[in-house]
Amino acid sequence: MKILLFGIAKDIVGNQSLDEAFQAKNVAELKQELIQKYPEFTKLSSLAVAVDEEYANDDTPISAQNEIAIIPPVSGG
Amino acid sequence: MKILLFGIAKDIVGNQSLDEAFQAKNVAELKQELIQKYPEFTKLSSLAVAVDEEYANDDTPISAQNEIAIIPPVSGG
Amino acid sequence: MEKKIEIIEHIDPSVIYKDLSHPASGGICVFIGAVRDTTQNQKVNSLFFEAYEAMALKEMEKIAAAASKQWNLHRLIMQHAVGDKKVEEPVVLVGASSAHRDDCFEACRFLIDTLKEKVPIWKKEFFDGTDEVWVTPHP
Amino acid sequence: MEKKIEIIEHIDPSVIYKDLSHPASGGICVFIGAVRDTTQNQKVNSLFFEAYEAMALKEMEKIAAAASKQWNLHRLIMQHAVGDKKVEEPVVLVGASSAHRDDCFEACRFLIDTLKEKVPIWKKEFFDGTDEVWVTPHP
Repeated sequence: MKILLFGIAKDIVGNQSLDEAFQAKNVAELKQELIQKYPEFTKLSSLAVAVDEEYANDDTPISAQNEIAIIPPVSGG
Repeated sequence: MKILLFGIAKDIVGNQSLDEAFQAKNVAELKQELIQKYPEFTKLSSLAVAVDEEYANDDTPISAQNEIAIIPPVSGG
Repeated sequence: MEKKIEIIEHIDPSVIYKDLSHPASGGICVFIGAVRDTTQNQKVNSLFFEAYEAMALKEMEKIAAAASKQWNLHRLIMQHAVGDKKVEEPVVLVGASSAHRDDCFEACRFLIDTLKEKVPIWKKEFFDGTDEVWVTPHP
Repeated sequence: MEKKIEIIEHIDPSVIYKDLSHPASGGICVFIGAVRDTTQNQKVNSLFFEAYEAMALKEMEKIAAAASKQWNLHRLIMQHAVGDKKVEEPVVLVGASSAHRDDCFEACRFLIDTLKEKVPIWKKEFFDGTDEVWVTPHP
């Protein structure tokens, strides 16, 4: 499962994307796995996940076919 | 006493300024005289007078030394 | 606060950024009023604007002073055009820059609202056919 | 409603009038966000903006659609810059035109507020010295 990383998420992981094997079947599980591997994510004021370029809910299912991105707090403008 | 006219006030009087002898000693009296001579002024939703380029109150004194202007409802912008 | 206050023949909206940007400003808000093609269901051909220029500039200065007292602004602009203006031409431009966006938005709205209420400028509307009417605001 | 929605290298505020004017519009309201020289009492040298571009454009389209549903707009613009930006450079530009000024003012404020809340774009601040920090909004 490939996961795109942006902003501070890129710094936390030390890469532009994650290409590891995740067991997660939905967004909530993905966040849990991510925090387990990179505890620094707990320091962010929020952590969203986009599935196929849309904000996803915790129960949104995910698979290797989706485009998945970690969305740390946005700060445009 | 010379009185500057703008907008619809110019059309009512048929001139850019009034150069007649007014008896008025203050703004209220000037408005009265003006309405007597040009009753169409009563049709306006408001009628203000500027003395020396400032909005004047009804009791503001006026004389031939002042720059006096009739300010019909403004409609800039 | 720097300010630019003018009664002019032609308003040039292409220079607003140069006129309003400031190293300490994170936000710039601008309002431009233009001639629209219809008013109360009548087709408008053009507008004519007349100003009592000396007094109009004084009133605009007062409005700018009031805005700079109420909000934390770095730069401010108020321009009003005079003469004949065709559909889509700009007739009024107001704007302000500030550190945060609340200030410039609120100031910008205040500038245009107060200008329309206080500044001695008059608009005549020319309609299709031969009608021409001095605009007097409805209560 | 016509709209222009872009993630671009450089924002050019000199063309906003051309981008927003419309024969039926009496009002145009524009907000421009720029790099300011100070944040929380620290001297800022520059900002760097990164976007999740495909998703950012989708979110901006949604915001534009919501604005055009809520207000009566003729034209709308949303632009965000990416890359390195120096002090006083524009980084975001939003605006709308409408028959009456209430609509374009309210829409313009909604566009920038919602963009800042929803659009996946991230800003890194470079301070005097060597500090650099990804900005994360304070609760």
